[in-house]
Order: sequence, then C-alpha cells, then structure tokens
Amino acid sequence: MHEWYGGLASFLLLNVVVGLLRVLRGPTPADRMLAAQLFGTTGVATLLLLAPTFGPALNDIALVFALLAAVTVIAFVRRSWFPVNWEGKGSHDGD
Amino acid sequence: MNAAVLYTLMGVGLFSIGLHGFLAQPHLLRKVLALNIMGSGVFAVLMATAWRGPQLPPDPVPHALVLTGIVVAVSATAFALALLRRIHTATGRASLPEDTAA
Amino acid sequence: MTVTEWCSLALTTAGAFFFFAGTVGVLRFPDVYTRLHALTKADGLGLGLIVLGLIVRTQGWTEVCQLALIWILVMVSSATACHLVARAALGTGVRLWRRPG
Amino acid sequence: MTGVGMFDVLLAVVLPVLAWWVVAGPDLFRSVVLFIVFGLLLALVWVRLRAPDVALAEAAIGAGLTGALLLDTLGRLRAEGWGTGDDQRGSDAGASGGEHPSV
Repeated sequence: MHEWYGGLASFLLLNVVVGLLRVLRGPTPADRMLAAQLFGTTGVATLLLLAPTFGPALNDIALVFALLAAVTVIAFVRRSWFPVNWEGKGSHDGD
Repeated sequence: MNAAVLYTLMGVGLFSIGLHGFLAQPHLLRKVLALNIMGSGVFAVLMATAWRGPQLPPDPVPHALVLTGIVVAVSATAFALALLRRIHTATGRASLPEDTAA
Repeated sequence: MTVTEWCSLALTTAGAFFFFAGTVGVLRFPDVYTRLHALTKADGLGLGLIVLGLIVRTQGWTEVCQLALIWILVMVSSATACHLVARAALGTGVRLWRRPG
Repeated sequence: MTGVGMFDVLLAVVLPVLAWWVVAGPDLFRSVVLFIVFGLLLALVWVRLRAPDVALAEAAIGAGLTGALLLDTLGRLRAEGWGTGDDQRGSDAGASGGEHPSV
C-alpha cells in the first residue's frame, strides 16, 4: 500500500522533471511562471502521497507549498511583469 | 550506495556548480543565485551526515544548523539584493567594475 | 486488501493521471491561455482526486479537515493566480492562438 | 522506503542539472524561475531525509520568500532599464545584463 503511494509520488516527480521543458522553452515569462505553479501543485500532491510513509507533518508542508505558489505568482504579476509588447503586436488597453 | 552517500555527492556537485557560477558570471543577480546554490550544497552535505538509516531517527544537531543556515541565507540574500539595487541605481549597470573591464 | 484500500488506490491513481494530463497539456498546448486551461484541470481535479483517495483511508476527522483545507486553499490560490496571469497576458498583448489556415 | 529508490536518484540527478541551468542559462528570468523550482525540489530532499522541520523552513522562506524577493528585484532592474534600453523582448533579449551582451 505505502509502496504504491511512493510509486505514485515518484511518477509525479517524473512529471515535474518532464514539465521543466516548458520552463526552459518559454516563450513568454507567463509560460515559465505557469509551469512553476504546476510544479507547486504537483509538489503538494507528492507530499500528500508521501505522508502515509513519513508521517502527518508532511500535510503541514503541503499547506505551505500551496501558499508559496500563490505568493510567487502574485509577486510575479504585480512586480516583475511589465507591459512589453510581446511578438511586436499592439497591446490591449490593459488596466 | 545509500541515501547519505548519494546526497553527499549531490551536495558536493551543487557546491561546485555554485562556485563556478559565482566566479564566472559577471551579472550580480546571477552571483546571488549561485551563492544560494552553494549554500544549498553545504546544507545537503550536512543533512546527509545527519542521516542514520531508515530505522533510526536522524541526528537533530545538523538539522538545527541547517535550519539556522536557511534563515541566515535568506537574510544575506535580501541584503545582497538591496546592495544590487543600490549599485544599479548608482552606476546604471548590474555588475562589478572588475568584471565589466574584462 | 479491503474495499477502502482499493478505493484509495483507484482514486489516487486517477489523480496522478490527471496530473500527467496537465503536464502534457502544459507542454503541448500552443499558447498561454490554453496552457492555463490544462493547468487548472491538474490543480482542481488531480489534487481533488488524490485528496479524496487519502481521505478514504484516514481515521480521524482532523486529518480529513486538514486535507480538505489543503485542497480548498489550492483551488482558491490557483484560481486567483490563473486569473491574474491571464489578465496580465492579455494586457501585455500576448496574442490568442488561432487554428492555422 | 529503504535503500536508494527511483525517487532519490531522480532528485539527485535533477537538482545539479537544475543548478547548472540556473547558473549558466542565457535568460535571467528563466534562471530565477528555475531557482524557485530548485528550492521546491530541495524541500522534497529534506522530506526524504526525514527532516520535515527543515523542509517547512525551506519551502516557506528558502523558495517562497527568496523567489518573491528575486522577482521583485528583477522587475525593479527592468523598470530602471538594463542600461542600453535593449529590452524589446522583455526578459529574453535584455535580461542577460544590458550593456554586457556576452553574458
């Protein structure tokens, strides 16, 4: 039973490793950030699946992971991404 | 090969990569990233020494050291980033004069 | 193995499958907006199924509440983050993908 | 989980590769995002070494707070200009150091 959960956790980790390709390729910063957010959620799932083996403390770490993803994405959108014209096209009226 | 050996090797690798980046990259933000990676390598080695097999609980002293180290690393990073901003507003570039002369 | 264990196995495996589908979607879809769509499926459904699969095998109510709380928090933060990213992408002029031809 | 499993090998191989991309990649924004992912996976290493307290600290401040600080600094640098104003493609072209395109 615990072995099966561990196997699923390894599978999710493999998903993260393959998903790194999207961070590497881009093309816009939003794509990279998006992939990072997916990794955050996958990390939450991995921790929850490891919790039966390593103890219930992992649930708390999963909670922190969930918060982390939100904080990072909001820091990205509010502080780090400016209205640059991507792909040379005219921008919308953005607020 | 047990987990301690594996993660010690990984920590040594991380430290080497971070050291290389710290010395070779001129951009200061990248130097900060490389410094953090060096620190992570040291933490990994420390945590691997604390590992005493799957049956025994690990040694708590290196855990306390690493916990302190993480906090110190974050503070040092914040300070370094503040200095980086100051350098950038003062000189208009984000690298040190020694590196830009080359 | 008991019935609850089989249920837990099936639900967690289905959740892992949705994470796989989300990763494939993020890798293969053509622009930011479609990738957001794939991402939210993995967030909501994949994590929901895994949480459900782990709730089935818990003993106490506190753990059930904790797991449900994690899921709700991830749902809320993922919805917020996706909305912010999509709006910022639209505002900075990332074009919508159209089927070529 | 006794001995060394696939989980360990995957982590121990991916983390140095990730570190190399952070240190030597062409795009600064990409390096920062990869660093956040690096912190995330490092927290999984601490979990696997049975140190949930350290993993908690790493996830909260090692990856989360540092990532937010780095993104903020990156945005500030870009707002002030990279030096030559060669920033038409956002982080892709101008991110490697403004006046120093050889980075």
